Amino acid sequence: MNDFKLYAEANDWGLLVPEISLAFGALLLLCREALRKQGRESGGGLAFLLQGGLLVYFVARYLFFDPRPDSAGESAFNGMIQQSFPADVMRCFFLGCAFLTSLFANPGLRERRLPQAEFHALVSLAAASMMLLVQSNHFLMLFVSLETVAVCFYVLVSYHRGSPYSLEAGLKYLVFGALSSAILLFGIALLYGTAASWSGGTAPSDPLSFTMLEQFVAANSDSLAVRAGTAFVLAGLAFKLGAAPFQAWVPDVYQGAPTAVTAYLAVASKSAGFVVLFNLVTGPLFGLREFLIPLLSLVAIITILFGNLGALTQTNVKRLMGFSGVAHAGYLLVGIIAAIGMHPDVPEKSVFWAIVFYLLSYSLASYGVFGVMGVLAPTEDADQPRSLYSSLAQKQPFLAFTLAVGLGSLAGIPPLAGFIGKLLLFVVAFQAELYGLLAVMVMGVVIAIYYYFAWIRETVFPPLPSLDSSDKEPQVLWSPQFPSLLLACILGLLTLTTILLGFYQSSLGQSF
Amino acid sequence: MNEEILFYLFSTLMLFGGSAVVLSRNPVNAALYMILALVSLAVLFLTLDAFFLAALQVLVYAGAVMVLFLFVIMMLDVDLRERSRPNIMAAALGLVTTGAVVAILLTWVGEGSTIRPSVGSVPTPGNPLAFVTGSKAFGYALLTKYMLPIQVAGFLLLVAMVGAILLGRRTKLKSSEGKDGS
Amino acid sequence: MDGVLGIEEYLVVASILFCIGLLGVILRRNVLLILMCLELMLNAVNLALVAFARYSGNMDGVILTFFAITVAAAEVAIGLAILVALYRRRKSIFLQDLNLLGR
Amino acid sequence: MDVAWEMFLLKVFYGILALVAILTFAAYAVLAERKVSAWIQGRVGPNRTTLPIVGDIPILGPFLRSLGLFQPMADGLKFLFKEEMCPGQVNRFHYHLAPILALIPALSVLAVVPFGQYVASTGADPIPLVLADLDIGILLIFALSSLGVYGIVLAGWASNSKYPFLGGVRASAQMISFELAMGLSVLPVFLWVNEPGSIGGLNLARVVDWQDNGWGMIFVQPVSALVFLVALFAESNRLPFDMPESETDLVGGFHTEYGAFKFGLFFTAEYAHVIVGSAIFALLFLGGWHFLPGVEDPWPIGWSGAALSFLWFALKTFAMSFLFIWVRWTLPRFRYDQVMKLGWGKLLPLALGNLLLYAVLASWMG
Repeated sequence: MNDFKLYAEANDWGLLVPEISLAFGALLLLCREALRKQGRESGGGLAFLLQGGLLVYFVARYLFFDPRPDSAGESAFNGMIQQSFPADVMRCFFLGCAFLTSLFANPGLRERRLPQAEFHALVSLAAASMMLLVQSNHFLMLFVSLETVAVCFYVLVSYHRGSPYSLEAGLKYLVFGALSSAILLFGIALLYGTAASWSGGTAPSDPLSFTMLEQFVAANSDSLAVRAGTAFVLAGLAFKLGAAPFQAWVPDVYQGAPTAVTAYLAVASKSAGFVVLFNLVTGPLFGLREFLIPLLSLVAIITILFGNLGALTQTNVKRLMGFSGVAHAGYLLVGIIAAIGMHPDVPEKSVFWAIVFYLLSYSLASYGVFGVMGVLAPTEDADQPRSLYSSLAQKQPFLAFTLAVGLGSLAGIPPLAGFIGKLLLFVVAFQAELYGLLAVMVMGVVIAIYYYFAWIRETVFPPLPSLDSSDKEPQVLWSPQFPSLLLACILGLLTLTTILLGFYQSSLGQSF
Repeated sequence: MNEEILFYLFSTLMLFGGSAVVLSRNPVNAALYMILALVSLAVLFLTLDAFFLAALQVLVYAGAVMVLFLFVIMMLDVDLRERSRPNIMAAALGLVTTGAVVAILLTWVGEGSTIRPSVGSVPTPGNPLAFVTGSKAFGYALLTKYMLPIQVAGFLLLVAMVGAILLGRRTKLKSSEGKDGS
Repeated sequence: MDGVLGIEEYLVVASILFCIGLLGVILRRNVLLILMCLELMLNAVNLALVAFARYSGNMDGVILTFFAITVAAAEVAIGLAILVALYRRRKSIFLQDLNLLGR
Repeated sequence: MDVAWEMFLLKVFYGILALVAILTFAAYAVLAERKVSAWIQGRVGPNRTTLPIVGDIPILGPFLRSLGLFQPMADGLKFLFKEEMCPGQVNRFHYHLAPILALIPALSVLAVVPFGQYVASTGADPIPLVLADLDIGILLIFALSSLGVYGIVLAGWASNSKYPFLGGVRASAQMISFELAMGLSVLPVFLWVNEPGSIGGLNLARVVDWQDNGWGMIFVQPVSALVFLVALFAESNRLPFDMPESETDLVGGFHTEYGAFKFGLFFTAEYAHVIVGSAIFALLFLGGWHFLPGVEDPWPIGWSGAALSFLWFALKTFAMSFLFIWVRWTLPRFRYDQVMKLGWGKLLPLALGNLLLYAVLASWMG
């Protein structure tokens, strides 16, 4: 059984130190919770320490000790995963998201007296599996880690189990998620089946591996089964992205989920989906570019239009963020299309850099906005009409400023990071000669400015004095509180980074 | 010969069970038909020489998942019959989609092979991941090549367990009426 | 093997089952039944995977099926837990009654 | 007639034989239950029933009568000829389906249970006597026996009546809870049997072969045996775990609304479970058909040896069945929450720890 020995020896666990420590940290949290004495609250301190520490360790490791921007990517675990610099960047990114999510969620959990340790454990596990997801180089690994992420999110979305909103969102997310995973699996099965029984040429020994599928797909790009399989795989992934045809869950789930989880879902889960999609379309499915470009273009157009038009009429800001999240997924899809269909002299790296920068700016701004929303949330945080924010600038100028910067960045207002992100995407789309898509994108951005600004305006200007209630305050029940110092620092940091990235993004880009 | 009889008998049963799940109005009936479909599928696995999976299929699906379903159906003991008729638009959409899927597969099927390679029962050193009928191959594959996914799957089950416990626990929330213990 | 029973038969059966499941997901309004129909779809894919694996002599499809069964079980467990928790609040498991969001 | 066809007929013949045997055993297990309970309670037990001709033989007849050996026949006749009743409130289809669903899995498990060995005169390896010599034996047994719960659950639900319903719900929860511990408890056994270089697999006959020195697995893995035994009691719904039918709080549990032949089916299924469970325990932990510890198997070569090995195995099975009955009439019933706590809080960690211990041991021993 020598080959088995070879297989076993190829498992180099040292490569996955961050994931393993996150997972064991989660286990530690759960064990501590299980052994906890009755009546003693366990805070999230351990979780913050773990996630923040890992983040620092990881960033430091890549900045100072082991920078490998030019390595072609190392395959490990018998081809299950492939480590490369972009994947490492994304791993840091997910760690940061997990840290922010845990931090933002903690006050709400404490207030609602929900179990905290389990929440942080789930967030850590979701981050670990997303980190594995972006490294996966094998459809089996992709499926398993994707499902682990999904299951974590099913629980996280319905975490406010006393609230019917949260539970309903969780159920909807689960039904859509299970449907999309069935479709994804069907696509994988089709690809696997055609590759495994390939009669022309040598059939790949491991038909689920990306590397082996790449040759097969390139040679059979006109096969209907391969195309159908690809379409099914993409449809399954579209659920993660919140893109058409699986975008219908997004507004409902974003609204119902606990706010911190919404941010996590909007940023981390979506980014994981995009990186996987990028890996797929530039790797195993690259041979199908003639088929993929029109398909994805159609998806992108529908996604952008659905998101922006849907957001126009929303008065609930959480739903608005949901619709706008769909729109952002559409913009990012344009980046993906540019990656497939780009002009030969545009390096692939620059496209990836554009996508990553967009994700970064999107995550900074989203966490800023969702952070403010979490602070201001009433007891039922699914129920956030825009009027809740009226004249916030007078009551809490700091929060209002954070919100305004975040929204401005999301809308793509010039000096902020979001503007640069959009600009980079425009540039790559232009280089790839996707003029039609560019037009749709510009239209979407213009619409987006309208609804984001309606919200900013609400926060700055006091509401119109109503005629009949002269001496009664409209919001007697609600007074915004200033967040804890830690949270305020983090929010300030996010805002600052959003502004600074708008000016100094080029030095970051050179490291790619 | 035997295989063919088994195949046709049980695929008919499976498809019947599946359609009955979709059509039945009573959830308990649906669960029973579901069990029929799942067990028939296990027999189809047997005709494909996947003995281990067949046993696993019955054990996991019929033995655990469907018991869970029945348990929940009984726990929610209310009138679970559907009140509204399914809408026609959705039905039309479904028919079109499913028709497309079948068409695609049938087109591909024209290229399908009818010859099964002969297989042994234990994995061979030369080609350790070739299809074999024995259950040992699973152990070797899962613990060597697929060690990482199996660990991830373990965490997946952990998450499911934690989640089910969390969500299923009786709530001690401020919103719930009075103070209910346990 | 005599080769009388080809892979086509298995694939046709699998795809029909998949479509039945999909139709069920689209048509039914009872979340319990929707979950069951999702299981049907996953099972159909499993059958296709095992058939592919058997006819190509490659083990990976069977392993993937193993994982698919695991995932399906986990999904059902979570789904039923959410369903029960939701039922305690809303006293209904029909899609048309799950309409709090988006009002 | 070709060989395949002959083999097929042979298997069918074996199958019918096994069915007849298990049904007879089940019937006499009922008698044993009554006799043992009577003995434990200081009574005599059934000793009146007699047959016209056999019972008239001078000395033998009264002796057999006092043993109650004719009682099962009378019971069987009673089940057959009682009036078939169907309560008005029940869900008719499921009500009739339930007993059938309860009996089928209990009987079909037999297909993979080996019950003896045949040693050919040429000195070849002994062949286990089993209907289907499958690689996945124990897994199939678990799979099939896990289907047995549907009969109970369905009976409880279809009866459309409070107590049977509670019984059905309890049965499903209990089944899921203990199946896990049961599965985990046999893993160390197969870990031991599948030592490097062996043929391996999950076959029950392999486990028995491993124990061919006569020392049962119970000496190697006592904890596994204990957990398996407890889970076996719970899975076959025997006291002290007979939550689904505990007559003091649920009248008759899931079969409250059943009578006559349908009740007979449930009854048979329960005892079939007991016997098959005892057989599996004997196979896994008591050395199957191998003789006493440290003693070479005295079975002669050929069919007579096969018969002897079968008888010895049957003896072990009966001893185990006796244990089942003994426990039932000795121990009080648990409370329902205690049963669940035992399953999840005690047995599962115990089984897990045991598995870990043996896994570490196995890797340490190489």
